[in-house]
Amino acid sequence: MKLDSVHDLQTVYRKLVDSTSRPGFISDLVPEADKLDDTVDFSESILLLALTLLDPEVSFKVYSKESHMVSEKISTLTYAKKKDADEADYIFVLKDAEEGSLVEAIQQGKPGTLKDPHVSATIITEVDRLSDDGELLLTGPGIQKSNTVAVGESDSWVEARQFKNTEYPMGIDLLFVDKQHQLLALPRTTRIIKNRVMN
Amino acid sequence: MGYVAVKGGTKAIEESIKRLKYERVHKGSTIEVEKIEAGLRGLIDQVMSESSLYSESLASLAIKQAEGNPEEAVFLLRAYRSTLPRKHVSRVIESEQMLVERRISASFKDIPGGQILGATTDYTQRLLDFNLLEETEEKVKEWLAQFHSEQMEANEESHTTDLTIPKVLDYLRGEGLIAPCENNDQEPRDVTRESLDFPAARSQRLQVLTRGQTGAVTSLAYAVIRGYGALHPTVGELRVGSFPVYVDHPLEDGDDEDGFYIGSIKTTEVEMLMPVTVEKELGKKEIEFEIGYGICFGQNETKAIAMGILDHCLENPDPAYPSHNEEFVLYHIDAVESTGFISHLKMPHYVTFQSKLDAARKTKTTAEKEEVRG
Amino acid sequence: MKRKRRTEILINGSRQLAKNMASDIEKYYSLEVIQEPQHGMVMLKTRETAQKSLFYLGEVIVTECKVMLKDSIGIGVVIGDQPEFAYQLAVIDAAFLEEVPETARWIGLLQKEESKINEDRKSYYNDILKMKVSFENMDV
Amino acid sequence: MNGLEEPVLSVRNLNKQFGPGCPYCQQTQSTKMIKNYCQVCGTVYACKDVSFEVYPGEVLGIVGESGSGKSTLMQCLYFDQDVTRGEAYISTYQNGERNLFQESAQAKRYIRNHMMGKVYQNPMLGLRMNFSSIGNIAEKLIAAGNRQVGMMEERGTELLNKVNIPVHRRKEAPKNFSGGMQQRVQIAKALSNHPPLLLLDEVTTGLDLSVQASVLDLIKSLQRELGISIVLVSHDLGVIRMLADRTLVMLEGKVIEQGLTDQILEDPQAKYTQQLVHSLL
Amino acid sequence: MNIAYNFAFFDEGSKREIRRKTLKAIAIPGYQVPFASREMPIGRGWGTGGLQLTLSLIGREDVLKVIDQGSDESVNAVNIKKLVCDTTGVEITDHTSNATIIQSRHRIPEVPLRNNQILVLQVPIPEPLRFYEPSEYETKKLHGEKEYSGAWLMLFEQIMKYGSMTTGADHPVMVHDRYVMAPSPIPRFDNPKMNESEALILLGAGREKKVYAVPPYTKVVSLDFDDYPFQRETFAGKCCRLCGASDVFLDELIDEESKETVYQCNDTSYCLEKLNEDAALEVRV
Amino acid sequence: MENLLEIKGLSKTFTLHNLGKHIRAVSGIEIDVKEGEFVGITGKSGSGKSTVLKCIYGTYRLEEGSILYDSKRFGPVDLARVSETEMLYLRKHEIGYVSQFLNVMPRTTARQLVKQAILEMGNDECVADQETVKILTHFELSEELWDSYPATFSGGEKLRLNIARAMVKKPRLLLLDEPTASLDQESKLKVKVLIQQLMEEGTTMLGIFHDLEFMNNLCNKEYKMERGSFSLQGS
Repeated sequence: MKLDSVHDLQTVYRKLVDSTSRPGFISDLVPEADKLDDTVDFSESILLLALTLLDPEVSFKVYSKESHMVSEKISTLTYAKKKDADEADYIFVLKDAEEGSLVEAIQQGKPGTLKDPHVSATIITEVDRLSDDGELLLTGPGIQKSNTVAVGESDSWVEARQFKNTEYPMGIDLLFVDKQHQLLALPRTTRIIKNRVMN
Repeated sequence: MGYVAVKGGTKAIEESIKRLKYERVHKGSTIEVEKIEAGLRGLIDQVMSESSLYSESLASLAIKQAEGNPEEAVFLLRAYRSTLPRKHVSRVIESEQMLVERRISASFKDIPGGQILGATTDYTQRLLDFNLLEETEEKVKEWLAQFHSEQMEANEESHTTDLTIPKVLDYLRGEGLIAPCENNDQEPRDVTRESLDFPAARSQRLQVLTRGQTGAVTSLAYAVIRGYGALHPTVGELRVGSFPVYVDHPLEDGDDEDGFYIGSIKTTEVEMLMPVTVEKELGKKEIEFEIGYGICFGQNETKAIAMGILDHCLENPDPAYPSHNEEFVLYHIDAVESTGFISHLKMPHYVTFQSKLDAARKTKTTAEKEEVRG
Repeated sequence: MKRKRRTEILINGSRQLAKNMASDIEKYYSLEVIQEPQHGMVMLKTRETAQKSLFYLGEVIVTECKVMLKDSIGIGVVIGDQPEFAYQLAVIDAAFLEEVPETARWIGLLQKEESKINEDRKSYYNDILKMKVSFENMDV
Repeated sequence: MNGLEEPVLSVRNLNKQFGPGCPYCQQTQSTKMIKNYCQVCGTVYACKDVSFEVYPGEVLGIVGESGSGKSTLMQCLYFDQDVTRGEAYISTYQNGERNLFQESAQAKRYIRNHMMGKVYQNPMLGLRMNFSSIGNIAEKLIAAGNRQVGMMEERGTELLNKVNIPVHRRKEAPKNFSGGMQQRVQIAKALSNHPPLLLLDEVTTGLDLSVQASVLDLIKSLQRELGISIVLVSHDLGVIRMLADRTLVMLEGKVIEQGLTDQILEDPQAKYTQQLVHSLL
Repeated sequence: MNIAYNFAFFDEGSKREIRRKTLKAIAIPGYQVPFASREMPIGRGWGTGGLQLTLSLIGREDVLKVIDQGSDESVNAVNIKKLVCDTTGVEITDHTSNATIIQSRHRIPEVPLRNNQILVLQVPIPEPLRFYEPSEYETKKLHGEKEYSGAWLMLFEQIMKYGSMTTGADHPVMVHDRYVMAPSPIPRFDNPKMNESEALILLGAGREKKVYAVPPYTKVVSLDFDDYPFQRETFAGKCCRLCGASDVFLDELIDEESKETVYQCNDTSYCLEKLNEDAALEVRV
Repeated sequence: MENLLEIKGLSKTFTLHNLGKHIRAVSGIEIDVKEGEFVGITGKSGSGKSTVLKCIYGTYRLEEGSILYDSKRFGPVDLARVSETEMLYLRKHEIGYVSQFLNVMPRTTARQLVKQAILEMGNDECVADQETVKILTHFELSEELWDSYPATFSGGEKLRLNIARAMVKKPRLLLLDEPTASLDQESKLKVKVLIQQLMEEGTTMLGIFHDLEFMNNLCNKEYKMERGSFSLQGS
């Protein structure tokens, strides 16, 4: 089966809307990921998000062992521009990236300005497994009381993110995908409390 | 069973659309799009320019559908733009590349290259030509044949092989009357791909001006030269002609000779000269000229001149005049935006009015209470 | 012949030329249309003369077509609604990229068309110059 | 030191230039400079290494001719202009540990709204001419977080009373008022949120003499009563003499002399200050 | 020329741009994200912002409801529905609870929205500070610095002048304690529905080129003062002459025969559903 | 510190830039003042008496010598070297200065003047109002003057108000710069009584009096100045 760039990307987008407007709500990208040709050498869900969000008008940066190959692939498919992390609109941190890449991406990513907080980086990061039951407690807009998630990733990024997002509305927005093509969004408004006591 | 919604709106709209078609065709004949393209050059040029989309045939279709109403025709084309993918961005179009068909200067009598009138209505005496009532295709063809043979004869005598027409600006720059400047290759911003922000970039200003509504651009520029502004411009040079358009191959690296020629477009280009006082070293004052630049699709000289005036106004903001305020000018000259918002007042506002009514009544009761209290 | 000069001749010259050239190829080669002639826009990047900076003048409607001849992808792109012509241009572009033998013969045809265009251009110049105002006040 | 109070405001090496500067004017002893203006690139060095402190309850005067940089300095302090270089600290903001000029626009706005008041020479800049006078005062109170109409109306009325605006005119817009009245409304507005620091920029310039006197009296009595610290800029030594405890003298963007106001007036050291004082006598 | 319009009218690039901006809008509740705002086949001011959002969101599975002034059958609503239908073929409904996307002008439906629905509001003037400060450059700065004294000052002035706040529709709200936002010209009656809404609310201003959002479960507070609290329009003691509903937004009408003032549900589909429910009940009884 | 005030080697030179001149006003001044003393300085006009007082009060800046003062707040300090802020503190709380000129804001009433001085000492409104009335009465300022502007007062009235203002603060050291210069005899007597009261309350005073008679029975010590230099006349 082949990915339909009109209808399948529309459903990916709607899942992005669902997950971004309800942080902690995990969307399932399996139906769309299954339609991608098997020529992709990296995560299908990363590619899906790239196809949904990127075009010649935006820029991106890839953290990966294979960053050159991945960047080339993304730019051929979307014509988006390759830029350094501090200028990129979208930053992809793949699973095989060096340790600490996510933290670096958060530190480097542009947070926007007070006048234009939307001119900020969206970081899309790949993790082993996402779960809606875990040690991170989420509160904020889009969340009725609180949600919990686990992202199966060392949690040093939580502080880095908190530091980066100190002066709201400036900040960066995070998207997580896992190997099972599950999608989680943590926009800048979401407060994260770590190490929740499990009960 | 039960209650069902009344489809009053749907029905009325259907009938209204039918009536609209009736109005267009009720005299029992229709105008072919080719005829519009052949005969309504002025309207087509205006519509193309305001809709910021160069296509004589689509403009003609839009004019037919809009029954000649330019506001509506522009609206149709602008909406159609949104459905088309942008395939390429052209290579830079340089002013000198124009194949000139008309060129005049108001500032120099005998400019190098000469004053070339081209096709213009400027000297047509504006007497209604009743012969046009009788004009037939046959007569037109006859006239054309004669025109071509006359031209041929004349051309056998003269042997111009070149049409180099130097720019008036280069002459003034050479003399130091216009500040020298280098090519600035900074990538332009595109107001159709990101919204305007302020202070606006020069590229954003020029783009908004060139796609502005002819009447709006003209009347603001008129206000400037009439007194609500600070300018005394002269037309340095006005050219009408066509520019060749080239695009690079999307994948190959751009050797100049490997690009695609895709055809040409006709424009009107104007450089307006404005005298300004400049301060030199040690506070010495001199008069120099600055340029206001105007350009638009097709032949639309008034709009290009008006754009040239406004360009200079916006380069020199002055709080005393709205015409020198970029937010005022750029936000209010777009055909689709202004006509859309004005016409939206026709839409129902029952809810907002009901809400205002509630607020108004509340002020009455508060006032009454105060009266009682006082 | 490089693409720029070639496309100038084909687009400014007679449509018949492109038609003939394309059919030469169609006869002997198998062509795959990768992208049917499709409408799109080209944004016109323009340099103004006041400060010599760049801006966008507006968009022009084009028809674009892509065909594949052996290993080469030819592109045809032309202003206006000209689906057949765009296709022919794409075929010719592919033929030149693939350097098929026919292209050698075409060079002559193109050059002939080019001189005809130049002749037309000259008479155009003459037409225009008739409208030049003479400021000489006295005949001597 | 001696346990005296810490300064409310300290400013260190404030620099403000208009223009990019060029190799000619960046040399310290450039011959291409006329006063603080570079003839080559047109850069104006409006403030050069200005440093000072303002202590609680104190009035600091800044005197100098027009073009000396004193108004630019005030604009920088109120964040109407960005500084080129320099530091400023307010004791009530983050324990006086953060350089205000480095703070975000959002934080600067907070500081302005909660810790400062400013009265401009031109009331157009400090007032919304089309809103009511009481609304103008309320604006400052709202900015500082007040959400009580009744309380704001009361406080506004009280302040207008204090600055001698008839109560029945409180709902009138300042555009209908005389210059002196507008200035008094501006003062009332600037004071409304009890700012620890009040900036006064040539507040009496352009007013009639008798109106000047009443505005000055008003400032002095309010300052004493409310114990606020004031930075007062004026080209008029008479104004400085009446209001300021300490005074800085500015010339061509630099502070050339500072001292107790009576020192400056009675024992001026710099040649320029002496000229200034003698012209007053 | 033979033209087939793309699904949902726009080319994919246009949709992608709107989508990117919408996601940022959701991430920064109440902040007006500037977007290119494509030109539409309906007039600027006639809902182009809302329509762009709808077209960028909509998929083949969606069920769309469009209302204007509370009515599904308002001419503008019909026009927009037709356009979306012609370019997508999606199912259209009048029933609020059946819809997945609800595009509306000037009203939030009476039926509470749920978490699988998206409300798209059309906005004529997205800048809540516009009548306090005409310059876009200045208002952007005010938002950046969270300087909203002007918004309250406008209300304060109304109280000074008239003794009460006189906002009609479009009474400004504070979103997530950060941005003052124009809720679009919904009546004050609908403002509280935005607070902690179950559904995502997207707002689009086409002519002014802004999109903004109120995510679900987000604090939305109508601006007011402690001693002059925000008040909804009151229809105390009045009810719909058709279905008898009270505590809904009512249209005030003049009865053509009796020349008396009568009231009727503004939300027509709500009224119809209520009538049918009542009828069903009667039948059962 | 043995003395309340010790002046050592005080010299003051004025540099007048536009005349290109240096004028030495006083030099080598040495003065000791013990706590509770009343010390007089006499001399012809132009001999530099005022200069000394203004140096002590900080109005003139000193280049040579020292002025040691035993501050209640800071301990022994050199008034020629204290910071501006410290000097302002001392002026507000410890050192008063009275001259024949009343330098006040033009539209401030007598009552406000006194009240402000009391407020500056850190009293609240209520106390200040009561104290003001007490003091104005004490200084025999007739009640109809309380709410009018001092600019309209007679010399004696102005001076009494002036001293009243200084006294409110109960200064430790009061500098008197020819306060009685332009007063009639009756007024002078009234002022003299006030000064005596101040002495009784423990204020130390250093004064310049043109009128030697006036100083009789007041002075513990007297310095005489001649052309900027100085001699102790005994006590």
